[in-house]
Amino acid sequence: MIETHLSLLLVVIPLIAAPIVAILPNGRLPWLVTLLVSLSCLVLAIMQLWNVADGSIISYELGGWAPPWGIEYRIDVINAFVALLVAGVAAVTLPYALLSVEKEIPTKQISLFYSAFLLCLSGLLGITQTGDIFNLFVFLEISSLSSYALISLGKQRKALTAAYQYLFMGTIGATFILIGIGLAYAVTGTLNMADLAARLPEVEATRTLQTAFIFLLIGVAIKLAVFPLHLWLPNAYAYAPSVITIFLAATATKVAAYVLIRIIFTVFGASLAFQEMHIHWLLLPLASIAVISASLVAIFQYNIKRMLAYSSVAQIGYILLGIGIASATGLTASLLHLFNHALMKAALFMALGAVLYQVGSVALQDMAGLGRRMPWTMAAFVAGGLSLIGVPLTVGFISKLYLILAAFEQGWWWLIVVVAIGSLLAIVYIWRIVETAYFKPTSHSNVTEAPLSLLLPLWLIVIANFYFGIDTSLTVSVSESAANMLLGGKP
Amino acid sequence: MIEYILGHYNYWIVIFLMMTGFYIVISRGNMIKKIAGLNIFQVSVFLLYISIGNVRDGTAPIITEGFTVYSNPLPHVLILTAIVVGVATTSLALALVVRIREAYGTIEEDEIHNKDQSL
Amino acid sequence: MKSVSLFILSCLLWLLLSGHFEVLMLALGLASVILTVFLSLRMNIVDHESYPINLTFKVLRFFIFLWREIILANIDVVVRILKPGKTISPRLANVPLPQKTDLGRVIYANAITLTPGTVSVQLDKETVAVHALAQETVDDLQTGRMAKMVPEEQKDIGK
Amino acid sequence: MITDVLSWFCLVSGGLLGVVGGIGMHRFPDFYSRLHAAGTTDTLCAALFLLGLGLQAGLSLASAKLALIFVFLFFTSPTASHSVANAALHGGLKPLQDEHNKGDA
Amino acid sequence: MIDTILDVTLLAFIAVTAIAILRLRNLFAIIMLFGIFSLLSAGLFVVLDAADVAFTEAAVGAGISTVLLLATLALTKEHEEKIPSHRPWLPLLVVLVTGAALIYGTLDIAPFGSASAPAQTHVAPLYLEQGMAQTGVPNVVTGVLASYRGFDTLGEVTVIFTAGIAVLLLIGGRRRENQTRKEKE
Amino acid sequence: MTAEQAILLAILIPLIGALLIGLTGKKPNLRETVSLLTSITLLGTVLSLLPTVLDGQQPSVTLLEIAPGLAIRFDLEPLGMLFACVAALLWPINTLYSIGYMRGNNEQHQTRFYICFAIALSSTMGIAMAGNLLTLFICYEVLTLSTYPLVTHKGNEDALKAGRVYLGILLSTSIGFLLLAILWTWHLTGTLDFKAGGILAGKVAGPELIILLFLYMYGIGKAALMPIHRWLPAAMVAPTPVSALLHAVAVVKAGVFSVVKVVVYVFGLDMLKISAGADWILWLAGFTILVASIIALRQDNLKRRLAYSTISQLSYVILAIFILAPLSTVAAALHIAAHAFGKITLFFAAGSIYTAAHKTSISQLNGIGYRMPWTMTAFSIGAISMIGLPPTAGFLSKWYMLMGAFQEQQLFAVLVIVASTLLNAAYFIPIIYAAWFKQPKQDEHEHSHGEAPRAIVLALMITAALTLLLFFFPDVPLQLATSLTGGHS
Amino acid sequence: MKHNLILRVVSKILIPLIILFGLYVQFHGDFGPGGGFQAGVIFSSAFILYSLVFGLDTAEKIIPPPVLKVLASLGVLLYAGTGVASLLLGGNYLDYSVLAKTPLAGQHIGIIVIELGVGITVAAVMLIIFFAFAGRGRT
Amino acid sequence: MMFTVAMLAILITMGLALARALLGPTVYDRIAAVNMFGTKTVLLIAVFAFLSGRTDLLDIAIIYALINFIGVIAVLKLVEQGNFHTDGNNDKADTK
Repeated sequence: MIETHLSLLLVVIPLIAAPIVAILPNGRLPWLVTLLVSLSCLVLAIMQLWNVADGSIISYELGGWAPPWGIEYRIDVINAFVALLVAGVAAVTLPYALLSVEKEIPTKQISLFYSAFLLCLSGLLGITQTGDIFNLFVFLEISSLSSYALISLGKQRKALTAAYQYLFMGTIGATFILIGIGLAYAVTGTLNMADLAARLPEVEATRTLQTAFIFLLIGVAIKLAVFPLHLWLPNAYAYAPSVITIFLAATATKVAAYVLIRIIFTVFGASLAFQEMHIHWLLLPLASIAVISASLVAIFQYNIKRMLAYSSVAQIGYILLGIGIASATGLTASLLHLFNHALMKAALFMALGAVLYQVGSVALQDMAGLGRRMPWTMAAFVAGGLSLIGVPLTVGFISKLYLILAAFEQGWWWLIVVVAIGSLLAIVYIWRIVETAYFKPTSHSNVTEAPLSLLLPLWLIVIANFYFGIDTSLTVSVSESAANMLLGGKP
Repeated sequence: MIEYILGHYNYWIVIFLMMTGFYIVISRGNMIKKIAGLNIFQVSVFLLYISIGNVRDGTAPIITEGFTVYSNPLPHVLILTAIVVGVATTSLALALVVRIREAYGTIEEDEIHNKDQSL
Repeated sequence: MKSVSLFILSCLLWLLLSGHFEVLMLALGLASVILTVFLSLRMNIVDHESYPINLTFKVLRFFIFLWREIILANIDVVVRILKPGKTISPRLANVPLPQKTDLGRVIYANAITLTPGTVSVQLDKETVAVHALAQETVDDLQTGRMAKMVPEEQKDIGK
Repeated sequence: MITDVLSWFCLVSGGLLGVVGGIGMHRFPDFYSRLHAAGTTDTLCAALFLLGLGLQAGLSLASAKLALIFVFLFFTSPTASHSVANAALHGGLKPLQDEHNKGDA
Repeated sequence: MIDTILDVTLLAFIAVTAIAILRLRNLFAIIMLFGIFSLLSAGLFVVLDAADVAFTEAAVGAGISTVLLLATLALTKEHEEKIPSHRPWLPLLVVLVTGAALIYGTLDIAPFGSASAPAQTHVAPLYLEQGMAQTGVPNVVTGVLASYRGFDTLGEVTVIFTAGIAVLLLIGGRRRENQTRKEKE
Repeated sequence: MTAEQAILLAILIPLIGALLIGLTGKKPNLRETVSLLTSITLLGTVLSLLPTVLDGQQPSVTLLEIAPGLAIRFDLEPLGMLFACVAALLWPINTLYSIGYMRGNNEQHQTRFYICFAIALSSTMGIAMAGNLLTLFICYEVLTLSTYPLVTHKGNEDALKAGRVYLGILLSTSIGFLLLAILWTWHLTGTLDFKAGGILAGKVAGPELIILLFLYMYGIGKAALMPIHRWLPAAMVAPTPVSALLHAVAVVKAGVFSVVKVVVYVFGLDMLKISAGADWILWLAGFTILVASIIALRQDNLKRRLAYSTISQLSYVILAIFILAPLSTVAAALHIAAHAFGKITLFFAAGSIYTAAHKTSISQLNGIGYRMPWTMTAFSIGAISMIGLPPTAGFLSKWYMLMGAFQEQQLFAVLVIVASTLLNAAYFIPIIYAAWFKQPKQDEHEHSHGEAPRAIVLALMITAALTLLLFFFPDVPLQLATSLTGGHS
Repeated sequence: MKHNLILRVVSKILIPLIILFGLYVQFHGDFGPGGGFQAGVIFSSAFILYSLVFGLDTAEKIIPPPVLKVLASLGVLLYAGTGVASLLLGGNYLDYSVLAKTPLAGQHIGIIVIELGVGITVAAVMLIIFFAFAGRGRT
Repeated sequence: MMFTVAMLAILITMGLALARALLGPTVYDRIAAVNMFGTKTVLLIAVFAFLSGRTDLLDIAIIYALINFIGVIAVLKLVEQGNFHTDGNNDKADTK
């Protein structure tokens, strides 16, 4: 039974668990349930990827109604890959969450907190699984709403304004998506993504369809924090509770990027997007500006969480560059970077979370001397930083490698220059912290290393950063077959 | 041309509404007004959907004897969901506004921005 | 007693609204009615104020009277609106409130409001402040013609 | 046939009442007097409409629902009018009164 | 014909209301007008045959949303919107561009009310023809909502649930303390 | 022990050493013993490989493959062997010296110092034995990172600032240019393995070749080709053993070594001969030699003068390789070794002076030769080697260089070598002269001092001896260097 | 409310009416406009009216907030549980046809149950939200 | 036909009420206008139900009446008390 309903259970288990967790008594029980749920999701996601790794497609008809009349879950390598990413990050974040959450969230809100976390997880997984564009919107909103609430739980009052800003931009984005869906529906009469794709050739030239496409793009771009629609992201990540920053930074934008890829390549098709509408002439410059400007801004941040958030904006730029190149290699690079960036940002934010846990601040000057006080944490931070820079043997290198290769294939020199500059800037902002942590005298004489339950997940992710940077067979092969599939070829 | 206008006037007014709401959202600094604007924006999108699903001389899609032409039920279903999403967003936004007011003493974005900067 | 009448009324209302008489729907209807009555009782809102079943006849009589008043008053206001020039001389007046129960006072005040030209503005123990469009209507109220028609129990029970 | 005529009458006079009430809302000088035009003319107007419709529907579910609407309006309209006026008075809005005012409020 | 008149008049009302909301600075008035806006759009939904949507919009827009807006107003105690310090040219530009894009997008859409539009001919007919037979529900909207697209509705319930959780997380906290304090007094 | 195992061991031994040093950090004596033992073990391991390479074999190990054509691979060829030998030979000496220096100056964070030193050596071995560009690059980066804490060892604001310059230039050039060039190469050829004759040969031409060449030359920032030489003088804030490590053993040597590797095995001499790009680099190298020498003339701080001297000496190697004659290639390889021995001697001497007399300026050195005879003798030998006079190793390499230049009729190169030799003399002779022949100024010393601690003196004597030995017994290095160009010279 | 006599009486009359109407909408969503969502809102509006007129504390005594939280969860679980039930009975998720002997009956039961779930959740959440807003700032 | 006429009349009335709601000038004017507007919408829906022959739309009219009422009450509560949590019954003394 599990085998046939695999793709569905992945979404429904956290969804069912959320209301149960909400009424559990505050304490460690909600955490335990959440942990178990996310672990089972991870198992399911692995099984799912296993099933579709050979290029097959699983179609699951919800309610037993055949698509396009009913809602369909349509799983191929791409979905499974992203779902695995989300479930994996959740599963690693949760062991970390236990202490961190107890420290940052009032006790009487614990069960609600985990409930919202599960809802967010369920929403993100729902987005990755579905083959119905409106269903996607619904789950997008589930994840968004819960993340607004979760972000607002940060200790500083700025968390409130950050959540508010995110809410507004996010809702405008969602409304744009809604408009896009509506217009697409008006000319095709269907909401099923595969069916949409099949019916599009008849209406490809219409202005309505072009508009629908643009609106969907802009909507998703807001959720993805594409420059210059990224304004919500730095604050949201900087002021959210540690666990939420880790989880969202590693998953939310990745899922949005997945949606973007889905919409461009599966639904509307590369030929409409790139040959008729030339969206790469919009995507590539924006992505390039994002890479450079966000990295530049990151250099001048004194709140390290905020700095990493700006770095996320830059990293999203890389993902977009890969999409904009629109070749098999470019897409592979994008998909790889989805995964790899999740790993590195999770590591970095986890390390920061541990610092916050022990020191109570993530301001640059408060990190002075931490290299000695918290050697494991800071070593992990350095490792994540190296990965972010793109040093070989780390995952960051692999995705940049493919990105540059894709640029070589096209002969786009300026793009390579952009990637190079981005990496250089990354060195600068990462090194500021390394320098402060290792080579400045400490101001906290009584700070000690973070507890083991924070360190273990952190190092697990750090090791993953290196493992997937060395043994790339899994990630590269999956990304490549996904890219080929998206471009319409055989995987 | 006239026919064309007559065939699309509904959409255009709806778009006008949408833009009014959108303008309120992005140009105003008062949070409550913004939320009202957001609702206007969303409701206008709902109207767009319903307009798309409307069939001339049709009737509400409740199967009843004596009627053969029904409007398209699918947009209705979608919009029902969208309305719910809308109210959920609104309530969350308002809750945030309440908290912001408690924390900052104002609900004007400019003033909040100034307070954040002055810290 | 009151809850029984509420139950019966609710059942009737359900049947009127529903128009479906399959077993399932009737069962659901019964459940709904029971829930309604339960909640009403829990809210403590089933009392002499809301269900004055012992006044049924008087209420009917009052209704007929009231509607006649409403129609007449409506015509009066319409004329005032349509006639050119200054047609109104608004004023605020206190009208005695002879009723002894809260319910009676409410019915009276509502009746005053329902008849155009007069709006009860404030209810006190002995008097009701009325805003009127013209002196005549106030005078009419002062006579207590309408007040006498208000159905009421003989003594204030409960409170 | 006869019901049709009655319906016509009810609907048309209801409509007229409504329009007149609407005009009154603009013609009268202050809030309190406008309230008379709005809230109260409303009552009969609504009643007439519902009656006209009810006549068309005959004895059916529809007329039951119309009756329900009527009950709602009948209770709520004066309540709302009263409350608004009450609130206005407490809110410090003075009614416009003629100088030969006999009232003692 | 009367449909069109209704449609146009209501749309005109809505447009007027929207502009008034934009122009007014008194938040209370804005909320009142917002209530009207919702009622009007709900009315329009009825005219456009979307009975269920109208039902919901009336309950939600004019009911819950308005009440919540009022509650927020009560809590924030601010009644006047402050005049923005700078002229919002950029928003205006963005809005105009978006509007233009949308108008451009509607140019190829089937005329309003057309029965032969793709939206009406592809998926929807099956619901209308088979829905009653397959789900036993005369209200096709309910049928689609609860059965064909039941999973969307599950999502919708989850959204609402999420909103409840979120609101509790945000402003549900202070109550218990106060209550206990009150009981002690 | 097979050669393959030995290669891996050569890389692992310093790492294990680093671990042990970390574990024994609390006990200074044990820690330093471990450090010394590790370095000697490494030397033994490397020397055990020498016969194999001299036999003309090329043992290689592939560790793992990241992507097709991207692997971690070690491959020991003659040039690498030469470099590895030099580094491994100098490490124990340097360690010896460090112990004296660090103790003599009561430096902080000594455990960190030794750990980083060991890691740096491990990566140097990795660079020497790298079988492809990727491995080279990774080790190159590890070397940069592990030397950073050494450069900023003092931890004060100056040191941090210098560290920023050091790291900024090295990392940004390597990631911005070198990595790019490597990926480009991979894109063009599908492989990164070093191959005699050059993997790029015939695959690239015209402006593309020139761009690629420049990317490589400026990507290898450790070669300090102007104008990206700034990190080298900046790094002078570091303790002297570190400067020795930077200038003689590992860092700059890794730079020029990489340049030689890239020119010989990636581009191939034959292809560069027909490209205009090579001439440009030649001119740049010549320019760097002259300008750096002139700047060195104007420095009063001894270590800074040595630093600019290094910049100019490094460009000799680049100049030599870009003469593109087999003879000059031999010269380049030899010069790596020669300069290593000479420069380390000079730095040791400078450190010795600092430790014993706390002097850093040249103008303070009047008459110091009599107080510190061993030190100044070694210094003189080193300086002579730098100038390129017999009987020192420096003469040997310069000689081959000139021969190569004549062979290729590179008049420019000849002129540069001659002019720079004069300049070298101009900035070294005055120091020697002052040390031995000038009277010390009476007012400036309050405390009398003698020779530096014994460990320091021992170390610098060994290196001075090596400088001389290399002149008299150049067989092994020469054999390694000549087999680099395919055996014909 | 301060001068609330009229309101109080009228509310007492209307509230049961509203509740009943809400339940009617709940169960007649199949036949006419309406359904769980609308019913939930109407149902909750009865309580909102109650709390407006009789005070928030009184209303919270009728339905204590913890109970509301449980109800909100219950509604979602009812809905999602229906899907699980259909899984267990061998159908796809939310395939009501397997819930009874004939598909049509199954659909009917399924729709009623999930609409009930929707109604419960919506009513409970609306009240949660309203209580949260109304109760904020209470001293 | 008669429904059409009725409809038009309602529309005109709504327009007038809307104008009053827009013009104000006091808050109470607006509330009253909104209330009247709501009532008229109820009638509009009711008439439309008959006009289109779908009497099941009357349910919508009912809910309009209801919501309108609650909305007005909420507004009044706010205007009078400035909050939503004050106990409504604590000043019954008023009427005693």
